[in-house]
Amino acid sequence: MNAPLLAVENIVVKFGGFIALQAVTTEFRPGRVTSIIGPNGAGKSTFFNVLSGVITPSSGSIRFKGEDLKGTKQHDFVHRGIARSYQITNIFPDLSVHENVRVAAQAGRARYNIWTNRNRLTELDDRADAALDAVGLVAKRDETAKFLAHGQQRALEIAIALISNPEVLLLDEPTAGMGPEETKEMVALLEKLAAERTILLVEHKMKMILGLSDRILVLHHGQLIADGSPRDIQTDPEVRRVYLGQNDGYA
Amino acid sequence: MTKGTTRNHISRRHMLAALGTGASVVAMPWIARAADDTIRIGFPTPLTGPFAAEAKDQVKSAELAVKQFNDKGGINGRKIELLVRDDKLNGGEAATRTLELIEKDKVHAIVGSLSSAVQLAVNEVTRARGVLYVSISQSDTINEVKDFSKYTFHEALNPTMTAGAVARHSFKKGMKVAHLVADYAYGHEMLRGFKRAQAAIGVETVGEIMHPFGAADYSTFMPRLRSMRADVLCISNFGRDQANSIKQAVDFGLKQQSRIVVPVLLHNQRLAVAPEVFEGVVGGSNFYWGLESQLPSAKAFNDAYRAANNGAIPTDYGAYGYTGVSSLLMAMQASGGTDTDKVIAALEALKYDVAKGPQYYRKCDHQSVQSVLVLESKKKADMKSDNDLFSIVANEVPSEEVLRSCTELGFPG
Amino acid sequence: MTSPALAAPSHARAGKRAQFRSLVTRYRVPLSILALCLLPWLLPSKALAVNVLIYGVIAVGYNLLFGYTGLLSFGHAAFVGAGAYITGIAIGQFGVPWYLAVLLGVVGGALLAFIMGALSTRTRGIYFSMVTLALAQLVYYVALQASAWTGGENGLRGFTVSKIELLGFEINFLDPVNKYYVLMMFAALALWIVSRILNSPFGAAIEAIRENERRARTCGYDVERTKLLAFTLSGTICALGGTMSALHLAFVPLDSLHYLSSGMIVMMTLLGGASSFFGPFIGALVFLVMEDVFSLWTSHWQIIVGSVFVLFVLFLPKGIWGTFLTKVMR
Amino acid sequence: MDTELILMQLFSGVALGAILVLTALGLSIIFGMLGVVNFAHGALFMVGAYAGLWVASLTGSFWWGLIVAPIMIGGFGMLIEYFLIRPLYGRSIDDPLLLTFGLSYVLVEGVRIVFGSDGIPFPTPSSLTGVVDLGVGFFPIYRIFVVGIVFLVVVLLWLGLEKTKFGLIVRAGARDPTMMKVLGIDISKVWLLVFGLGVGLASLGGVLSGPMRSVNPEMGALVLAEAFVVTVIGGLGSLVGSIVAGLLVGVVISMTALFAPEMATIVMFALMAVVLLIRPQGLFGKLA
Repeated sequence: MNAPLLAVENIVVKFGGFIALQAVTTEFRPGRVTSIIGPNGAGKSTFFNVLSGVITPSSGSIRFKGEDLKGTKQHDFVHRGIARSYQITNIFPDLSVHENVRVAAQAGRARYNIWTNRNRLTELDDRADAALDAVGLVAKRDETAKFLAHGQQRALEIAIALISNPEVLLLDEPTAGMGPEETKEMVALLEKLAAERTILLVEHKMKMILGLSDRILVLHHGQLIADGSPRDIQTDPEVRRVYLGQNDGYA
Repeated sequence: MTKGTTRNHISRRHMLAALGTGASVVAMPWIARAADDTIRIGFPTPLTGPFAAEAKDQVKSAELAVKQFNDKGGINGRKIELLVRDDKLNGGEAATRTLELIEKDKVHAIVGSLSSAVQLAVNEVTRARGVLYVSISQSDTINEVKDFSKYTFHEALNPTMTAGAVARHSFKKGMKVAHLVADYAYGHEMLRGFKRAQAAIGVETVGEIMHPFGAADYSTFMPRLRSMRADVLCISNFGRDQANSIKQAVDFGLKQQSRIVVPVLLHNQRLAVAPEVFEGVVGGSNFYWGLESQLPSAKAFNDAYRAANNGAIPTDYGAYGYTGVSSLLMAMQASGGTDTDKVIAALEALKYDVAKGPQYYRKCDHQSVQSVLVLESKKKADMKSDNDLFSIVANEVPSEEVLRSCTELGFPG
Repeated sequence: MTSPALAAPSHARAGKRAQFRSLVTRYRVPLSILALCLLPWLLPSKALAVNVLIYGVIAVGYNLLFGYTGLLSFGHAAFVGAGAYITGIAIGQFGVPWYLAVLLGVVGGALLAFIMGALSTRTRGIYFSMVTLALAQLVYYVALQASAWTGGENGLRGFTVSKIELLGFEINFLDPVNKYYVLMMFAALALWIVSRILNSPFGAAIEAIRENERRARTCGYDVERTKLLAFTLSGTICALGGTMSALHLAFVPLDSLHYLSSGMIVMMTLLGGASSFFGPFIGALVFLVMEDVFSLWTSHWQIIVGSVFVLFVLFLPKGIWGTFLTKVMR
Repeated sequence: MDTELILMQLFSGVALGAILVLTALGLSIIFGMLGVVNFAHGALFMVGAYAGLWVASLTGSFWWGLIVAPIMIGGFGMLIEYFLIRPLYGRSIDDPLLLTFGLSYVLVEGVRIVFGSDGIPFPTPSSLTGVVDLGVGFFPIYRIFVVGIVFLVVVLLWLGLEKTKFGLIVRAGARDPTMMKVLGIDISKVWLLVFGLGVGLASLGGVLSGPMRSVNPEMGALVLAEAFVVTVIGGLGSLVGSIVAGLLVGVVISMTALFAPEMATIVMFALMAVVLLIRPQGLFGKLA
């Protein structure tokens, strides 16, 4: 087996007196889909925020490709190879679909270029179009982002995250608010993406998780209580007790 | 050399006028005036802002002077027109308005300004373009050689004159004086005026506090001022600062301990503050309507002003508008027209008495040598009418002695 | 969302509109210069035309931050003033040639903008506005105190530039037409620079931050540093406007540093239309002409200017040009 | 320098601070609850002073002016909220700021038209004139009265916000307006009242400062800047912050007035810059 791509050790996050994550230690190897589940308030979003640099943990370390990410600013996470999407759709509403992706593309190299005409940077255009193609939005290229259907906006957000060609992609409930049809399309897209990169997923839709994931982590009250294959998790008594037990309908 | 530039400039102006008229045919109706022979005088003044009342009085006075000349048939048959513009008490705005007056309205002279900054801005514009300017706001700075313009004449008093006069008539040998001074050029100039006079009289300064210009609260200066136990408290600031600081000094009971004197008392600012506050405060002034009982020219001015403005009386800064425009028009009359160099010569030679006794412009810095009034604010019970605000303590006769000397100002002896 | 359905029928016309917009965008610099060439012959006075030029540059520079980056600064008077003061001091007290003085003014203004930006971009939202306001007031009081350099309340003077040499010609700079066209070259330069910045990748980055700061950060933009750069560039253009005003009036009033001067810049920008290229310039034009006309008519012109502004915020937040683009061009 | 003078100076500073607290409170409350920076705060302060003067001259009593004017102008504030600010909710957070900035021009010029541009005398009520001996120096009775009123206002505000149902709703609403909607509470009514309260406080400040400073159309401009500095130092939206910062600024100004008087205004802005460097969110502010 290959070396871990991303590893966290003893991550603790405190908000005032409230402990959101307590001593979480785990690692992620390349090329797999790992889902993180747990009841509301279990610390899933906080965990994602730590992995993407949105919040700095109170203690503990994150290592990416063997390097400690301590002191790395949030915006540098994406340059290192960790990209993410958000639970609530987070795009540039007044820009066109194409511009949404292109502005993300140029963040890599042309951040402070104040002089070149951006229309001359055709390479960025091509990359943006490629990303749109990957999520099936080429036809909507010139539409204003806020006018897209909900599912399309979610797909756009994934395209934005994909453009940096990240090694790790963090997706926070990519199917939130989607109907069955849209969810099916999204699952297909995720399966396609999973072939090329490491995906971490926060989701509530159990059926989808079980079908898609190679591995599942279960968080409860900020603690990692289970870690294993979908089959292991389904049979784990602790998980059944704290989580599935309350939500029989999902299983 | 200066003469040469002037001539060049005039020919340039003609060329421009031609260009302008050409353009106006095709463009907009508001371009350049026709070349009639009216004498146009630009009058920038702060119609908006804290000194709007003074500004309106200035305009009324200036209009009166223009009307009197027009009624007498103008100058060599040429009518006079006053072009009033709002300078918003802002030097930048004043410079723009002055440029417009010169470039577009083709004025023959500028009269006006109410603050030192505006005066200096207008002076800068007129100096560079060789345009006559009669300044009517108080400043020592403009007398100095650095800002001198041979085209500019200073109709207003300056801090050396007012502070000096007030000191001479309220300080006695052996007195102790405390100073509260606004920390900007005008404040420093007033302080210097007081100190010059103090030195001559033999009066001791027991303390000096510089307060930030434009402050609203003076309470934090009061304990120290009180601890100085002075006989006289000199408050060297202007307008709103003056009203606020006197009011608060009175609140803190300083008037029981010291007499309050100020370099300049303003009619309209006194009206804006209760008479009880100003009661007994002594200050300088260029004009007070009560002068009419002593002086025929003041009586004549007041009567003409009352007749033109429904019985209203002229005020101090307003009167500058009258004396300033009058002296300019008298000089134009004497020189027979609007030729700049001739009008300058006529102004330098002019002796005039239109409202406040004899006046003339000193040769070196073009400062109007004139009388200075020292006024005392009346008790409410002693006021015979709403306008009966002050009693005249002294009327200093015009004298170059009270001015800083020409060499002191940097002019070659 | 209902919007796509609404947008659909006007597709054809929307296409035409987009065509017009892209045409205008493409030729915006030459178009502006053409308009500027005609301006002095259309306005009541040359001095007013020069002021439109100056405030146009200032508003366009300001809009880089307000309209495009989405940061409402109430302290840009500081950079305008810094440019003006430094130019005036360089000419009047050090005898520096005028063009070098302009350069010094711009560099000095940029430096001040960098410092103020470094302090203020640490804060967000409404806080940013108040911090810029307060820092600019600090600059105002420093200028008031440092009267040996600045002339204090009296204002800075004694640096009239009466003639300049340009390409071997000696030009009478007191002549209003000459002055206008010389300063117009600076304005054209400023417009060209701003246009390039807006067209650059950086231009897209600041718009992204305005649109969605969190997303921009997640995309890998260093939001604080990008804001700081935008702040500095914006301040630099405003400083250029300040140096132009110093050359024009040969006077720098202390009031040019006051927060009400910043407020005037904000008003002009919003009136014309923030986040559009031409908007701020049009705003400066309309504001100054309005002031010029109304102040001749009534001394209470401020009530009209204030009311017009309130109505614009309420009903036409996109300003004159922005509304024209979205409503009339439909 | 003797201790008496320093003690006296300290007292002047606290008294000045109390006035600053009063000018900042209204601004802070409106921002804290509505997220609106009221740029017309200074102008409304000034309008309040004129209203107080007007009521006092009609009734012949300062006390009527003190009570009626803040209520009157507070009501006027509610009209402003209802007709001008309300349409802007949901738009950019800058819009209310810009609107009130324009409004301040209208108010100042309106007062100039009605009352003239010169300013009007506002005499101290006769029962409060004179000075009192504090042992270390003399202090005007009226200013001590103002400090008392400020104390009273702060206590009433605290009680109103902490101990009443309305206060509970206001505090909850400030934290989570959508939650209020879910609970079926009409938040727009709360905002209306809070805006009225803030404006009423501004005008109370205006009436109270009438007898201390001269009443004129420009008196609000400086007050606005002072109120901004105090709220920024204290932390936007924090009432405790405004109170602590107001007193702090008052004492700092007063001590500067003793040792470097010409710096008494600049020090306020310098203090703010220092606070921002160390704590960008202000002394009691929360990070956004």
